[in-house]
Amino acid sequence: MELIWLVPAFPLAGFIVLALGRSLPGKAAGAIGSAAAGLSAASACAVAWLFASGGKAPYSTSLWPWLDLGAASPALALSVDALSIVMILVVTIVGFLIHLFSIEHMEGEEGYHRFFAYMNLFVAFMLILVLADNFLLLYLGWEGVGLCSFLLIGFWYGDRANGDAARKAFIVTRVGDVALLLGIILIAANLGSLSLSESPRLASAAWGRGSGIAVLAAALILGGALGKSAQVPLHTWLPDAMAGPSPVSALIHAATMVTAGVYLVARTNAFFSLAPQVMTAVAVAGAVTLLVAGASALAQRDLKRILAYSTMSQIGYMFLALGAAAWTGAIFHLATHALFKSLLFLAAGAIINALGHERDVLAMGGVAKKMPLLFWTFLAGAFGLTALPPVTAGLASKDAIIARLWYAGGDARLLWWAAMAGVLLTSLYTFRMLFLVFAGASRGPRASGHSAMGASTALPLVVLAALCLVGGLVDFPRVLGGEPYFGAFLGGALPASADTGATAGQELLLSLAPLLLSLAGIPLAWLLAKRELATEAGPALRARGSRLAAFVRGGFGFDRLYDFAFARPLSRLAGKGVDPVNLASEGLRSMTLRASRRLASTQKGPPGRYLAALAVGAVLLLAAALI
Amino acid sequence: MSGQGLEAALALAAALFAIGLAGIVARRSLVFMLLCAEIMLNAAGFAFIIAGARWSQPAGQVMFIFLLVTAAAEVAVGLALILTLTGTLTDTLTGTLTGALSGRPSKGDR
Amino acid sequence: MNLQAIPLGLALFIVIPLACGLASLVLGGRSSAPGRLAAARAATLAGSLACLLLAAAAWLGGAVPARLELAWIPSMGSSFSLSLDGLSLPFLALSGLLGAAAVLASWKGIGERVPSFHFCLSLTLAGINGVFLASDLFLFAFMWELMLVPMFFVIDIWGHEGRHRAAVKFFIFTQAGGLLMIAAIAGLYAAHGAATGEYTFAYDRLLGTAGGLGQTLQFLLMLGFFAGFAVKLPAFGLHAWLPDAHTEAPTAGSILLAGLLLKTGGYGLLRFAIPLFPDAARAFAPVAMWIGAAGILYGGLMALGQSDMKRLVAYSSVSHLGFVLVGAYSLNEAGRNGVVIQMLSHGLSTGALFMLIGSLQDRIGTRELGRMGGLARAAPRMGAFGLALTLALLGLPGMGNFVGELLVLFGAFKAEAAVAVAAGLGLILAMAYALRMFQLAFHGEAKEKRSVADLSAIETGTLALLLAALLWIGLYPRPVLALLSLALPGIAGGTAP
Amino acid sequence: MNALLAVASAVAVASTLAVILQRRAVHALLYLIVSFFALAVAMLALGAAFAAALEVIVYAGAILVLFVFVVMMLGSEDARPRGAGWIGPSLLALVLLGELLYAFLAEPGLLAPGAASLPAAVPPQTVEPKAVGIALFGEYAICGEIAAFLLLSGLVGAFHLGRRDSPARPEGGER
Repeated sequence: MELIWLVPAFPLAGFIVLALGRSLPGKAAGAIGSAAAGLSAASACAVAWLFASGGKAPYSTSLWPWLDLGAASPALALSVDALSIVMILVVTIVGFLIHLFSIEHMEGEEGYHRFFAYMNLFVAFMLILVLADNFLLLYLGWEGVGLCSFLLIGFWYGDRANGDAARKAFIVTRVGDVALLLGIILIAANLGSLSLSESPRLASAAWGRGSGIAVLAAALILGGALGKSAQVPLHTWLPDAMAGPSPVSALIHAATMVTAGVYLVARTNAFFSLAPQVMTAVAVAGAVTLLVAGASALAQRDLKRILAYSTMSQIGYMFLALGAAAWTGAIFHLATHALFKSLLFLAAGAIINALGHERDVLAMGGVAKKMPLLFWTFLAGAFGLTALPPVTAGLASKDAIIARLWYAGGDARLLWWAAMAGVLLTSLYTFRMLFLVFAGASRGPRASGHSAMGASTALPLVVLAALCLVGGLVDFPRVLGGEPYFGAFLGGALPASADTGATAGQELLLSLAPLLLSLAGIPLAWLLAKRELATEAGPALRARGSRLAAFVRGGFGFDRLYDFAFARPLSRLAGKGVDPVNLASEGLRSMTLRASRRLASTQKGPPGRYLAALAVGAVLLLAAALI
Repeated sequence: MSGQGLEAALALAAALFAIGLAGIVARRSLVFMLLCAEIMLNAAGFAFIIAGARWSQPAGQVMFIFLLVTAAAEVAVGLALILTLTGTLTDTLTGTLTGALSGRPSKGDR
Repeated sequence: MNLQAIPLGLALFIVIPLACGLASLVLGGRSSAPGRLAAARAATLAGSLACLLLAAAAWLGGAVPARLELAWIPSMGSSFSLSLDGLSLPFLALSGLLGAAAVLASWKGIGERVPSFHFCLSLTLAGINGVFLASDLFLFAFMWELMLVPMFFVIDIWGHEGRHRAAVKFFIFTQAGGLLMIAAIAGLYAAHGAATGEYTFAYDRLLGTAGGLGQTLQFLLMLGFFAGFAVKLPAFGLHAWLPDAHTEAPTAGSILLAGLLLKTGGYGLLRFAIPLFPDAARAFAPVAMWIGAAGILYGGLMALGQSDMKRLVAYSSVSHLGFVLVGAYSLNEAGRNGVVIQMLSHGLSTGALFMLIGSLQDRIGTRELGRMGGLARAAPRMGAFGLALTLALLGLPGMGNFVGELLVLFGAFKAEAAVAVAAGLGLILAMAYALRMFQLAFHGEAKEKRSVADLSAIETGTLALLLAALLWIGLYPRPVLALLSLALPGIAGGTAP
Repeated sequence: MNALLAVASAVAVASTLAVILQRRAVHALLYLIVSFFALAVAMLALGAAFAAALEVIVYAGAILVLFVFVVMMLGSEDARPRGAGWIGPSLLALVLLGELLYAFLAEPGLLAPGAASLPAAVPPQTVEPKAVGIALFGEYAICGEIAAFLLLSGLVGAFHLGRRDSPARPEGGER
């Protein structure tokens, strides 16, 4: 267990070796990068095994003292408990598979070293974030992860658009990070401790439930989470983040970074349970994002943007679960989502590469015939996403969340309806994507591309697909004959969700409802795809619905709103960088110069003026004498 | 000759003095200005004479004599200056004149 | 290593740069033979490195707090008294380090009149070291002027196109502030004399006088000191001279200006303006903090619109030093520690950034961001350092700037929560302008076809050293914090926990 | 006697006005000489025969003749200032005239406080040249000496300025 620091150390070492060793031959960089990720995964499994067999006792080790904020003195310390074990397993295993996949996928790219260096750095920061023992170290990982997403989104920095997308991602998440930082300072100032284990205890002791300070702290933490997990209102950066390479989208914008927000809320659940108002806010944010993203995904034409919006809506589910205090359900969905969403992204990357960088789904088609392996793995991922029977990953986690909402009763019922709508939307956009990409004749002009897949590309896809199939069993609902091992495992770290007290029949019905809804979605999606292909041909039909489609495709106008509210006034305010204070000092300077020039003219003007002045002076003096 | 005569003479002196002043201020040529200075000087001398006559005191005329002396010296130097100026620069009140008068070393100064 | 044992002891920090300056003048002489010029440069480099080693020896040898008292003008009650304590030691180390970096940066950059350039550099360094050590107000004012005049010449003679105007503007702004400060010193001297009959400039004896003075007199004297330091640390409104001075100064000048001269303002606040007038400082604190917050936001906003790289970094300095004002006037221990760390890391990061921009300008001849682009591909090492320094600029955790800003925000939060929130928004602006600068210069399409040589060995070494120092402060600031606890009792930390 | 004074003063004023209105300097000078003769007559009317003689001999005769001599040599003439040019100076002159008249006539005691106590206006007695001579070399002998100094300085000044290679000449005087 003491070797826990090895887990983040391997990718960090990989980063340093790759960053300094620019002269390494191409292939070696990929190998080193993947090796680092692999070793980290191995050590993570070892630690998990030791943890599980060692009686699941939380363990923390401190490397060196960092600084002290008043009473709180956060150190660079890593701590392990059930929650962080799950997270490091997800991060390292999925990370390793993605590294393997990108060896071949990124071949021939210009910054090959740079890519693997940043990917390793990302895994290192993510692990630091997850293993952090105190808020400050978590914040270090938090910002580091944001930095790597900036570097990797803007990987092909030759094109300005990628750079802008990367900057947008970093700045929008920075808004959330500042909220989190203020929250950390608030906690340090009021509780005197930043430790992730003690501060919740101190908080529940010191702060009353629903008191102002508790609500403020929870809200600030939620701000940070919303930014990083791309939930409404800080979600506009995720669709643009697709400018990065596909493995990046798979690792960062599907499996790990975007779920950091969920991890943070789960980790600080004590603060949230102290502030019920904020809990409802979490649920509402989740529900809103769920619907907005689902609808937008339906209208997208770019394959990766569909998956981006789908990720946003799935995380909406997780926030919904957190809002309903189903902590273990959220984390379980996080894990399964990481599996099938990274699978979908990797497969999408392979498809785009195979079709010569064609991203528009309407211009694809017939891929199933050409690349059957891709089709079957993509199908597995899609079934996971829409929680259909053979693939158990999505089924177990999502249905648990929806069921929990029903039992919560009261206005949570409203959230239940939103979740059900979400299920329908999910299956609609997933199968629309499936039909457009795989079914029918190949519509794309450039069907060439290297479709042959090497072992290092195929292996990760197959492994991920297998994990999707098996994944759900880990926490299958008892009513369907499963056993909630996962819930039990996490019991130590997260408060158990209240017993639902529902009869077996009710439970069965509740898990079947979403299933039926998903199945109903398939034919609808087929019709939708057909109509869309038709309208693609006939412009008349397209004109009518186009403005609404454009609005929905644009993510419900959030982008334009933020641009109008923040970006444009700020750049206008900054103007050409003309500094009014500087103008004031320049003005002062020219004023004094003008005054001195005017005074000087009394000294060197034509003599006639002096004579006149003399005469007038004399006359005036005489007059004064007379009066 | 009664008191009124003296008043009239005084008025004459004042008038001449004023005309001299107007001349100096109005004209731009140095020669004219010197001339008008002479007018004013003479008007002042006349006032002395009037006073001397009023109190029948010789002092008035003595002062007039001294005034003559100053006028002579003044004209002598004034004309010499005008002579030196007119050859090279200008003898009217212009900027270059100030330059010359201001003592700044002009081009030819040794 | 006990400094008091060595002859002259603390005065070495001033004598060494002066001696080396003279040496470089003598060695350089009239000729422009490369050998002699190199000797001149080497002399000044040796001078600043010696200061660095001395500071390091004092730090490791635990020779803090040391004092040196020599009679200077006894009739006026002013003595040549220097005192080294926890607050001044880190700055002395910074001055040695950045002095060496400045000389290395101008190794190839400065061509004409090299000996006198290095004499001016050494004189400025001597002045700066004097300011950080002086514990006699008259000596402090003397050193304040000593450090200003050579800096004026550095900008005026070796600067870029509009150097004369910028140098004069810099001089007038600082001199106006300096005069107000000297007036305040005289006022305090007189008040102390009137009250206790003992006319002296010694810092420790003047510490207690403020209590006895009338409320308005104390506030006025405090304002006098504050004006002098606020101009130097460009507080919002008084910062008009900084962008011009930075844009026109040569690389070495910018490094010294940004790295050290701005710090004398912050140091002055901590050492003189606040401890000498505690009640006035407490009354003035909210105003000063809001000025600082305004400086943060205003500096950031202005930096967002700049097209000249050096001007952009200059405005970012206005923004970063706004934190110093906020931290100093939060009047608590965390704020003070944050201020010192923020100044140290700002000195390192901005000094390194100016060095990078200087070498960039030597290679491509322009500082306009509009005409740069795609440099990371042409010069990967420069791109890497550019990225690292940009991250330091925007306060990435793990770098010194983040620790400084965090402590300042924490200190400000306890004193005035609203100011902390406003300062937090400054972080978002910081990221906007830092990333914009980095991407315009290093990423994107190369606007003009030019072959850019990558960093030379000297430059890489110096930048790596500065970056290492930044990371060290960022990840392990404990030794610096421990040192600050050794500061003399008069420091602001005393008022509120 | 009064008639003579009135005529003389009218001629004097007219000619002086003519002087400042001339375009050429020489004409102005001649008018000035006429003006000085008129003044001499006025002085005579006031009984100051010696002064009148001096005026004619020294002032008009010597100084103005010298003036004419120099002006003829220079041949300088000057464009008179146009109409607008005269407003300022004439206004100024009128104001001055008003003040002087007010001072002399309206309030005699204003400038010389003790004057009011003296006997009322007495017809002007003529002052004999002899009396003037006695006063000049009796009571005012020293002033005479000083006047001599003044003349000497004027002489030296004029000589110095007029010299061919005088340093004061801006262009080195080859004329």
